[in-house]
Amino acid sequence: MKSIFKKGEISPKFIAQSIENHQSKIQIGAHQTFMGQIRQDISQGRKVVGMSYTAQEEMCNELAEQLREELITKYDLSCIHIYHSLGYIKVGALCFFVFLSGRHRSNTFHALEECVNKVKSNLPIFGKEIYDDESYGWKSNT
Amino acid sequence: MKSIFKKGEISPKFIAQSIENHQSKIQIGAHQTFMGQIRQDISQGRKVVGMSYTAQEEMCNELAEQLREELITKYDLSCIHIYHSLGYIKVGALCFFVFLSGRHRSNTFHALEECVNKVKSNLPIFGKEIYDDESYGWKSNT
Amino acid sequence: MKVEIRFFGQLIEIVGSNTFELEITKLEYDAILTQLNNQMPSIKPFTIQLAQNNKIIQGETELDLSPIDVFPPFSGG
Amino acid sequence: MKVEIRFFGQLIEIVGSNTFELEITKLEYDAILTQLNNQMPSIKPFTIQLAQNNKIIQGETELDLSPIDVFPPFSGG
Repeated sequence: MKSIFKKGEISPKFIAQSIENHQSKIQIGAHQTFMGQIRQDISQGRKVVGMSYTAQEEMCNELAEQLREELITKYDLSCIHIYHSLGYIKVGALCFFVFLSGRHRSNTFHALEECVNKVKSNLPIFGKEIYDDESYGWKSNT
Repeated sequence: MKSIFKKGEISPKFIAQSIENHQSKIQIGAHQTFMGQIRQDISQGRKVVGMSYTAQEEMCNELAEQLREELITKYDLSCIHIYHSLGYIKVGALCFFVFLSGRHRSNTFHALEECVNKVKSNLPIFGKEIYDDESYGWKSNT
Repeated sequence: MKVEIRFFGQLIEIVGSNTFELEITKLEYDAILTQLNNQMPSIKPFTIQLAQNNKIIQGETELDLSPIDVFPPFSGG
Repeated sequence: MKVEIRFFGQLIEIVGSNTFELEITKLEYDAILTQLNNQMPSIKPFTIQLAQNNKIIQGETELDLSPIDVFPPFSGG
């Protein structure tokens, strides 16, 4: 099974490579991406300097596989790729990357929103905010 | 005024550079992109091998500037970038790139759809399909 | 008076030229459109839009003597 | 019988361990949840979800003796 996880940040170079890999797929007319970037939030006077992610990886990979299949059928897409970081990711770096492609653009907008939201709500991934005073706090999507 | 036009295809490298330029903007939490790729359609038995674009460039740049301002305010975004190719673009290459960023993801989905649709319907850009027998045909978004 | 007409996209091929000097009697959208169709019957089959000073013009738009752009349907993106 | 419990995210810190052997009398979701809360009162404040064999389990799910995962709220993305 394909793993959605990458150790550390997702680089712009990796994203460029993903796009390039699809340029031989001549039936594709529209790509969309979502990228999550670590934001410098302020929590009780402390600045976020990074996030640290852990996950139940096997379960995430199974759920991501099901989600890809479900959305490709529902929205008549060519393909969907999902990537998420594990470990420490500093502010400004990318931790989440969804890339989907189809013949036409019309279906891809709703597909992207549904995919991003379902990854966030259904996959057992756990993010810890690291602050500038070396303390930390746990995040929750709910 | 900023020009949205690029001579020839929009390379994955250019897209990576655009993403990288936003990694110092620490208030951003979500990016989205739309990329239009030249599809190998079949028209009356002829294969599309590429597209050739022309435009009323000055008017497009003014309209794109207005659209950016309108959507940044409406959807509370950090920034929007719009790029479109001019000249010949071969099948599989990218001709259209919209890149928008905001603090949170929720607003970015509708903003992306609205931006892509308005560029297609409101900007005087003209695409000619080039076929494998060297003939060509004009496209229409309506 | 004369106004410069600029063609775009497929219209350049249909008309065989990028620009054209149109003789008009009134500086009004409807008058220009009618005169254009009369002098360039080959563009009649097209759903065209006109623009002046980088803005789409319609029946009520106040015009000046700047060039008029004639657009076939858009097909960017 | 005994079932292996695996903690994730913040729960590892709260409990002070990744795993734990839970003694249960019935192989049922409700029984496991009750027993877990009794033996690990520190996790009570959390809205937890349980999973087995990579699937979220609920009241009706049929269980086996594979490890049970205990998740705090998710925060990926």
